[in-house]
Amino acid sequence: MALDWGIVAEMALVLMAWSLLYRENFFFKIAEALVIGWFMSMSLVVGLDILKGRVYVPLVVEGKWLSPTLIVTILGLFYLARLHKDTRWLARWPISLMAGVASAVAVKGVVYAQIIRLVTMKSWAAGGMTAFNNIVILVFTVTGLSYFIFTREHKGALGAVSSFGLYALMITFGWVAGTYLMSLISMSVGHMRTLMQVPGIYVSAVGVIVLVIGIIYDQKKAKTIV
Amino acid sequence: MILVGKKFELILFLIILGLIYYMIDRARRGIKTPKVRKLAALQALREVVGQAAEQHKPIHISTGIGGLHDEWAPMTIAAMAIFRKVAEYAGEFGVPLKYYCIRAHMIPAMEDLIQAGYTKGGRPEMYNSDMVEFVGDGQQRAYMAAVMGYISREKPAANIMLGAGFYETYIVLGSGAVAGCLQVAGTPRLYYQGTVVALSDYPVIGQELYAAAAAITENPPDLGSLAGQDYGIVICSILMIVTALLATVGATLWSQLLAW
Amino acid sequence: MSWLRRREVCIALYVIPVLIILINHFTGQLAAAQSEVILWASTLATFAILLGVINLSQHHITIIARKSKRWPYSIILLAAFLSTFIFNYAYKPGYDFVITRLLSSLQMALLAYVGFYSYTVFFRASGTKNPHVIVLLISMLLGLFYNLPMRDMIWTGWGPLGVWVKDVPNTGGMNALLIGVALGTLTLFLRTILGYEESYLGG
Amino acid sequence: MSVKEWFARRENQDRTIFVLYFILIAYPMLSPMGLPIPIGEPTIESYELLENVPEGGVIVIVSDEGFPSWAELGPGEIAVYRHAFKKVREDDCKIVLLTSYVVDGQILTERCLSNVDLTGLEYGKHWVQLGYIPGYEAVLSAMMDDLKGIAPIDQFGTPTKDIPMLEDINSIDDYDYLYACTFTAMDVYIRQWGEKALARGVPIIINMLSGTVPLAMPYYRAGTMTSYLNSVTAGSGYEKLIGRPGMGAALMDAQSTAHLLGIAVILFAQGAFMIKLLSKPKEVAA
Repeated sequence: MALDWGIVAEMALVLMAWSLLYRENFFFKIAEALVIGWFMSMSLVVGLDILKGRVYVPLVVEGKWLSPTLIVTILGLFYLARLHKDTRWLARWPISLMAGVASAVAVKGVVYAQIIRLVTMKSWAAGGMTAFNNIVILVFTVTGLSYFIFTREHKGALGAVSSFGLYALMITFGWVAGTYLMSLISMSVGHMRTLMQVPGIYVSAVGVIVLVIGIIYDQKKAKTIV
Repeated sequence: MILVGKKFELILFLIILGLIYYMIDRARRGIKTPKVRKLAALQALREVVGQAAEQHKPIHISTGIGGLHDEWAPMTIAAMAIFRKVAEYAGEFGVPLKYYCIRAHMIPAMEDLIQAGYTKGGRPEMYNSDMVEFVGDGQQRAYMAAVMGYISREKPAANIMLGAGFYETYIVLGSGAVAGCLQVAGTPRLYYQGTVVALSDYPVIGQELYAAAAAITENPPDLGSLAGQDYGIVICSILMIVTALLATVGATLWSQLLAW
Repeated sequence: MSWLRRREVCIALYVIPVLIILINHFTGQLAAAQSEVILWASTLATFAILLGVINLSQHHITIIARKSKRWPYSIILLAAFLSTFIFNYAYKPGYDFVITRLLSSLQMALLAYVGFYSYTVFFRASGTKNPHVIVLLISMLLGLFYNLPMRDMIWTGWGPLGVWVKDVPNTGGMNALLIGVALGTLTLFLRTILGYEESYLGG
Repeated sequence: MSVKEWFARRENQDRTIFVLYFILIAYPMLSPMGLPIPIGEPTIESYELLENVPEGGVIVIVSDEGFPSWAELGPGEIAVYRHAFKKVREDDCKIVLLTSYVVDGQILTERCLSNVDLTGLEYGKHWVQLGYIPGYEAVLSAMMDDLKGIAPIDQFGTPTKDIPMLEDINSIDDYDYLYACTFTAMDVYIRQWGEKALARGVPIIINMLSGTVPLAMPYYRAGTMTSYLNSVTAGSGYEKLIGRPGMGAALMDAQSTAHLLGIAVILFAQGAFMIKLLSKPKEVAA
């Protein structure tokens, strides 16, 4: 069977990237340089494609010179004005416009999604466990919020409430971290699947062996120093 | 004129902004500047930079993958406000900073910010353009590789990550923890709160990032805005109790308001 | 023309799109203008990539010219960048091979680090007597047990307990955090509009 | 140097955890342990909803997963594809495939199709691939009213008005099952589809990362999202339901061990600290 050099190269790259687990080394530095270089060219290719579609085609090919696109193009080219000392400040204009759009997009969603929908509490009328749960949600929300009061010293009643609130927040953080981290681990497990089947498993085995040898070697060295 | 179902939203929006504006205005005119509760992370910043100076090691700063062009812009702006101060301290103590730039449009902003900070701190000559290094626009994996490599190579004294973080939060804070950096971290993004609390020496929880961005300037209007924000919290708390009571007695006022 | 340098111009450039988007949000009258400015923002972000490429090349060319630390890696980086970029136009299969095979396996390897460092999170969080962090750990453990596929083999109570924690205390804390962040966003927004916050302009 | 001293060094602690992680993941993947796979309520619900699509019904599949999330979402996605094409074979249903978020989805659609038995089925008659239509929310919103309007051509360049299958398929009135697979915010789909789909009683099923499930719960409880698939957990369950165990099952075992390692790490680190604290109270206090 002919050896697929593509797979060999892929697996070698994986090992190089993982070699950091042992320590910073020659191979990882190469992998780092390659990753940045390749991603950079990918960014540039994708970016040029977008600019071609949004700027070059309407302005040059279709010849629509007098259009809002021209303003964007000029503003966009202001970034390059940074390369000269006297025009450096021009780059602030596109940034301001962009930040304005982005902030407005963020703010317009905030009031409904993060305030009105969340302050809508449920009824206590049902009694029993449902009512208890709804009261607990209300108490946790109010106390949790009180932790974010900044212009009053957290002493006395506010101090007590806000310290309870911090515990309420911690429960949420722990829960979210526990479930979310695990979802990340499942993701990484899924990616490692190819490395756990033939031929990837050979690469992983080599990786683990190198790691173990590295650890033992380090220990030996540490011993001689001690 | 106003869309159906948006009238109450608009009113609430204007009330909250109005309150914040009122408090800013009061502080600006010197009527009352509120006292802001001490935030551990803010207090520690100067000390963190000072320690880096003692160890003659650099500081790594990160704003995460969020940029100024997407809905995470407010978080990035808040983070930049704090980094402006960090750069000032760095200039004061003579500590080099390192920032990997994952969004191309952040290059000019961060370069200017760091340079202005060093100038203000008294060491303008320390700034050099290598401090801001670009690694690919929105290319999270390239960023992860660059930061992991940098932290395990240079072992910076401190690792400060503020702003909108995604997966790279684990990488930045995780490799910082393995390398034994002093860590200050904070993001308002829900998923990463636990990680931030677990891995950093001085965590900044949720909204504290915005508050810190305002408090760090020590400008009366900025401090005033925090008082306005606190009234916002009071309004929200009252609304919660009211909606709970309304739902309990079976009134439909709230849903009518929302549909208005 | 010195007035063009003033920060008021920048703040005006910030405020105009804000007004368009917010007015459209509440009245629905400026839909076309809104989609136009949103497109502008994304086009402007793309333009910045050109600056980014120049920044990166300058940085590494300086390193190579000065023969400073790690200069051979800068050569590798630039070679990888340029060769792939040229491949895209000259030899498309080459570009596809680099991006879909080599780069994707490197991505996979780097994403595995997210898994590794997740354990670092667990490990570093533990070993504390800070009561807040202990609550965090207990809640984290509950989350782990709840998501464990074989949880019912250990104790059948994990499911109901997990559902309760997820639906009740977790919802409370989440609400508090999100409302707080919303108020913070509004405050920062107002401060930016009024010109008190200008860190995005670079100090 | 004793083991204790060795372990006290920071880098060794992390290396140990990494090695353990490797071994614990590799072991179940090489020799599956066959741990029981729980099938969640929503998974069964999703399965039954698809099973209940009437004869000749139209199934819309929006593949918005990206390469990074493929490992998690892939098993469920392939299972759903298999099930949907089974419906085509048995009940003469029709399938519309499209991607709205990133171009990755289009490539992964092909990957899914390569896992499905397509013999005897005809492109353009039984299913149609509209490919990647840029625009995300705008596309999702527009496909409710005018599918052919936003997709004038299919993935292969054929004008959609010439495709026989799409003759009577153009808006929400013609769909019977809306399925989306996403690795970002799920609320976008609910926002654009929820109201109109609810009015016609068309189910919306979303296959999402387990990290975003908490955010989806309010919609699920309110009924605007009919059901959901929780990434690989649901994927392996779904495989079991359609009777074709695949890569999901092997992943589940590895996930179990990964979770157990997480639990063990926390208990070990905290336990060791507590023991130290109790045995030498003075030293720690100082």
